[in-house]
Amino acid sequence: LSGCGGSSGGSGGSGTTVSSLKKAGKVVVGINGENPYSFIGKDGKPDGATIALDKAVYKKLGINTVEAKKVEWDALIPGLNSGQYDEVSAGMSILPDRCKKAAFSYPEITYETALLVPKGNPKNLHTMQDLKTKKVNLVTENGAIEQGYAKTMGIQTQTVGSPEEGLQAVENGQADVFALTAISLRTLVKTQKAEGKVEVTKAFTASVGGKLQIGAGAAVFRKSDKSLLAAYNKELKKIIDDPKQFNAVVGKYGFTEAERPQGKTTDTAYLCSGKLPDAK
Amino acid sequence: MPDLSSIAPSGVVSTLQDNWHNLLDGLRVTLELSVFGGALAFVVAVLLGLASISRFAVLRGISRVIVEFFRGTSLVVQLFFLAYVTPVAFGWGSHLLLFGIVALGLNYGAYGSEVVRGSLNAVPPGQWETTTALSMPWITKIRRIIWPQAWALMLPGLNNLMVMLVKGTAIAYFIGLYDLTYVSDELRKGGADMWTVYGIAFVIYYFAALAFSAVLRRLEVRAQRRLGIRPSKSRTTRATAEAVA
Amino acid sequence: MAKRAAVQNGAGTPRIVFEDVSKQFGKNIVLNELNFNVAKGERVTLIGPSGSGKTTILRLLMTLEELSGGYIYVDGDPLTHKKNDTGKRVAMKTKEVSAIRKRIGMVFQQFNLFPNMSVIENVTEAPIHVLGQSKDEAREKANRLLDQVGLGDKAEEHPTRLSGGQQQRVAIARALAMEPEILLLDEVTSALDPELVGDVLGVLRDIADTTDITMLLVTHEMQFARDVSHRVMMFDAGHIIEEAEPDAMFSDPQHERTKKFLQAIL
Amino acid sequence: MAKRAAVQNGAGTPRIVFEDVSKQFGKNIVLNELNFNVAKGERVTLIGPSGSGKTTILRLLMTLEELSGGYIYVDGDPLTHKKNDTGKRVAMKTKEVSAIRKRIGMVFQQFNLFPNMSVIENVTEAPIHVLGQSKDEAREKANRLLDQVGLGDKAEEHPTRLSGGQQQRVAIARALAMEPEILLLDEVTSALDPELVGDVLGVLRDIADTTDITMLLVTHEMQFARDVSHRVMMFDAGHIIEEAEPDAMFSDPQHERTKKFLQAIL
Amino acid sequence: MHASVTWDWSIAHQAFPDLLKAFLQVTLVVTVAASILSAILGLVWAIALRELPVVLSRLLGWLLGVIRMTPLPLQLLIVTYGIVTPRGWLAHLNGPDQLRHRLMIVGIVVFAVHYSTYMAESYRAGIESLPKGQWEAATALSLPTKRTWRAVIVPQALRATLPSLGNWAIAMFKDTPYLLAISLAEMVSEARRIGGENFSYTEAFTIAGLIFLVASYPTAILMRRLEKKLAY
Ligand SMILES: Nc1ncnc2c1ncn2[C@@H]1O[C@H](COP(=O)(O)OP(=O)(O)OP(=O)(O)O)[C@@H](O)[C@H]1O
Ligand SMILES: Nc1ncnc2c1ncn2[C@@H]1O[C@H](COP(=O)(O)OP(=O)(O)OP(=O)(O)O)[C@@H](O)[C@H]1O
Ligand SMILES: [Mg+2]
Ligand SMILES: [Mg+2]
Repeated sequence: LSGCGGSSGGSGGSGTTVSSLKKAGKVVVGINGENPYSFIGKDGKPDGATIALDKAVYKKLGINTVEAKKVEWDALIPGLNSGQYDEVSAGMSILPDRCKKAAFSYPEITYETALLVPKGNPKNLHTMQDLKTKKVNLVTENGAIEQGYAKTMGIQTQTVGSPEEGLQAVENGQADVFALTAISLRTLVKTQKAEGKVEVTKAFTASVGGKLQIGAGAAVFRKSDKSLLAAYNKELKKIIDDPKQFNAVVGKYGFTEAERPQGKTTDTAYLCSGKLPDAK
Repeated sequence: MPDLSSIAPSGVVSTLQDNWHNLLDGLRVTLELSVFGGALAFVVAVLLGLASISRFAVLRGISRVIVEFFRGTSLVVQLFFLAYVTPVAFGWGSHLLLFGIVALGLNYGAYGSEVVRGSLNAVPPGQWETTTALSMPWITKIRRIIWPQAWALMLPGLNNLMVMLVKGTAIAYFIGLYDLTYVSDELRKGGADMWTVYGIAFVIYYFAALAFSAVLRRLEVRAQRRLGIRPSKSRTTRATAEAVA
Repeated sequence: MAKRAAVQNGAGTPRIVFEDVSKQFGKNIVLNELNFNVAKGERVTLIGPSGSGKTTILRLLMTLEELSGGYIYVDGDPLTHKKNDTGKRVAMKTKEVSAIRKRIGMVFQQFNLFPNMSVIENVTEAPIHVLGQSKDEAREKANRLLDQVGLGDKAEEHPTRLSGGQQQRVAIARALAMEPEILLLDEVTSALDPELVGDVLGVLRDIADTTDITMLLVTHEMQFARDVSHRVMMFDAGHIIEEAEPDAMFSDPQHERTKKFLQAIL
Repeated sequence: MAKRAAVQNGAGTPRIVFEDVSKQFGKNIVLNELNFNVAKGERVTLIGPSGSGKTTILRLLMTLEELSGGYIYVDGDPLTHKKNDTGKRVAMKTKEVSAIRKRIGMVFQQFNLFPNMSVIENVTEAPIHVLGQSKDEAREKANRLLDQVGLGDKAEEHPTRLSGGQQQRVAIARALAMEPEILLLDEVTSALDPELVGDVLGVLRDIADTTDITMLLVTHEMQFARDVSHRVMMFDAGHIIEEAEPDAMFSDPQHERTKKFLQAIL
Repeated sequence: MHASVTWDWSIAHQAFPDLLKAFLQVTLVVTVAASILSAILGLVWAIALRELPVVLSRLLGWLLGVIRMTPLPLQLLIVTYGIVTPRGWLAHLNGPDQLRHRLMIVGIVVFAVHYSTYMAESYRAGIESLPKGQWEAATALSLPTKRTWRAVIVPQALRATLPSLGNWAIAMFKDTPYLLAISLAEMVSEARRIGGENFSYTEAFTIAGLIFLVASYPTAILMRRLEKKLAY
């Protein structure tokens, strides 16, 4: 039998450590298949910004292969905890609820939200507030942060399991708008060659319940794998905190200095606490 | 790992050309689930079926509880439970293919045990009584007399269940096993012509089910010829419906 | 046909003892404190109207039904229940039951041959797997028995290919292959076409003549009963209402019920 | 029981004509170019050994079996096949067949009552849905018929609650409710317990006495055949080997085969 | 170390009403509607198989076999993305409720057709188990074909088949999670959503499993009783 999942570090009693990964010679990460964060490339190998970060970090740790297992967004953390892989590499944003269930690394990437709408933006949608007042059909990705926004704001949503399905829902009229991180949406439209039918609105920092939803994404580990996380953080911090290195690793995926975590967004513990600045 | 990103809408032939290795990978998982799941289901069915006619009330009770539990809770629920809950609860790590096989094996095994039980009970009482009259120990009685006769009666029902199991493997894609359904669905999401990719999967499933069914059918014919009987089709249909309910 | 002198009934340990045997199905009391003995080598025919409990008696002896009350002894050994030291009635262990059961064989109305085996396999199955005989030994003996029942040439045949009479003769051979001390026969000819009855009865007569096997039989073939049995017991509603040597019973029944029954049946 | 003078056989159009009728099942040729007529109001009994084709004849007439060759005419009308203008044998249309079939009724050995309907519904079903009678009309008539067969009080009963003899009498009433010109009766008493046969035959005698209905019957009740039928036809292997008035046939059979058959059966 | 067995009552409390709602609003509705529809369709197939000319009957039999022997999730995907979506039937709707209703209709139809092939088998067995004499008596009374089916065959076959139909309905009920394939929010899909939101599948899936058990087991027992009661 050939297993399709199975974490590389062995999921016996003692948990995954750098040395157990080294012994296996590889690390398996869970991804959602969201370009440009992490996805399966044309050659069948994992690719994307967070994968590039992983590769850089693990290389320093002496692990040369990064494999990916694609699952639905909402299954990323349950899959991690059930041992299907050892890390979630999906630019997952750091949220209090998630911090209770898993351990987030030093922030990798900040992001803003955008909306995917039919060409010409017929309903004239630009912010989360618009979605509420105009009563539109919103799609979000199941388990993604935008679903949480909608829920808090009392907007009904349909959910899909992958960005492609969100795009399709807008394309074939099943939905009016698909909310996701700005970079994801832009890349999605490009790779799916959907420019003729849809467009992506200007990115914004969502404001929900009077709070500005600043946020940063990070790699996610099992809470029990503390030493692995520490080792990972040590190497990751070096890249993130250095604009040049950051650009060298993720620049080609469309990430710029604007997406590099700085100040409050480099504080995992703060983001985990759920305290957010007030919206102006 | 499927390579699913570079598919342009195209005809059957070119879709096949571009993706045959993905489809083949998917088919392999589907067949592994079918063969190993079917084998496990058979073992479970026989064990639970025999336990259900045991002289020991405890064994009968245990078998009953197991059977009703797996029959009563949906296979999909069992699958999710195995894949996402048990690794956390028992710390035995994640082995998706194995979980798929186990879920199919236990669930269809529980169904099958009803067919096995029904067939054992359908062996005429006179046969049971004769084994007592000849003082046969329980094992001999079952192994030499009752089982060979029940075997011919249970095969048609097991055949029906096997076809259902082959189809049932498709749910493995819900837990992210890269089976045939997963692959074709990914291909569609990736932009391949939906009729083509689903059509190919559809045809493959159909012939896979036919093939499994044909193998069991041969066993069935052989077993029946040996006994000089012909089990009734209406009994089989009824028994199958009863088993899966 | 010469009937040997009846074995002295009551001398020595009786082969079979029914002591206060009761049997009920649900609320239907079929046997109520029934008592009788059968001597070694004795052949007893049970007669009586339908539902009087004849089959039930044989099935209790064969442990196909559970005893509701009382005791059955075979050669003095309790079969399924015994009195323990304090006089309480306790069930025997499965192993003990099965040891005693091996001394008893039964032939059913519906032959019940194993359809998954050839004729010879039917006959050798139990000797090999229960008595632990070697395959050769069992086959040799089976062939002798099949010859005896006139089916020496059908050994490899499939039972479903045989006529009812032939099947029943195989069933008799199968029971005899276990070398039982007691043979139970429950209307063994009543599922047969009339012209096939003769062969089966012939075989049984032969066995009666050449062996000392103790027989308990239920039959409606009164001439046959007369020829082979030492004693006839007339049952009604689970009770023995009359018993006698066959000649006496058939020519001069005492009880009203017996007279009526024999009139109807002869 | 007074048997009315046999209707003049052959005068006018015969009610039933079998012309070169052949029937085979697979390779088994059961009837081979059979020819006979039955006159209006005539009652004919078919006798013969098992497998001689008696049932097949009735079933062909009832269109329950497909004709392999030849023609059957009812009142001169072809039933399932006719010669067309060029003399070729062609099948009739379903509609035409059904129009003629309505003149024929049949009672089966196994009653075949509809278990999902009450007795009266069994009897009224066809009159309402085939003849288009109103429900009231059909029920009134059905009650009369049920009275006639002695079951006036069982109208609302469920057929499975009735004895075999009662069920068969309902089946007769059901057939008569269609007012058939021809009634086919295939061993209508042979599935019944002996004590129930009398009632059914009584009902049939009554019908024979009080109506002019043409009857074709297969029966082993020779006294009954003698009493009610005008003619007896003896079949063997699909051929009529002898026919005569019943008295003549039963007291002085000509053919060897008939003698042997009657000996065995009487 | 791995996380130990955790059962979070607060998640359970949140999950139960949502799951029950999804069960009542979607799972149950789909099951009941599809059961009724498939029982009707199955009967239609069974009758057609007997009444159609040989060639057509063979063709129909083959078609039913194909449907019966291919996976239901795949059929759901094909119908949804191959037939319904291209026709715009799921487009420009008034909110998620309407979408859910339409997806339910798709689900009901696909489930009904799929299971009707099983039910047709059961009907056929029921019809074949009727004594031949019933057909012959109907012919002897010149009952037209339609009336024979309606008044004689169907009522009796139905009686013989009803427990089987019920059993298939229970099987269908347990297959409703296949609707995950088309993202219809039935109970298991809801369990997944809740699990995803809370990053823990334990509570929601346990409750969903229990709801299945509580609903299907007594029904199955009922069917077994019915079977004994309906035997003539
Ligand atoms: N398994 C059973 N369950 C319930 N009642 C039973 C069972 N077996 C027998 N009986 C009842 O026990 C009574 C005696 O039956 P038994 O078969 O011993 O009679 P019998 O003398 O052999 O009659 P027959 O001549 O008809 O064979 C009958 O009233 C019968 O209905
Ligand atoms: N459906 C059938 N298929 C094949 N052979 C048949 C069928 N029906 C009747 N036969 C054969 O046709 C022959 C005549 O049968 P039929 O039932 O007409 O005889 P019968 O005179 O009514 O006999 P019986 O007195 O036993 O009722 C027999 O050889 C029988 O085996
Ligand atoms: Mg008896
Ligand atoms: Mg006949």
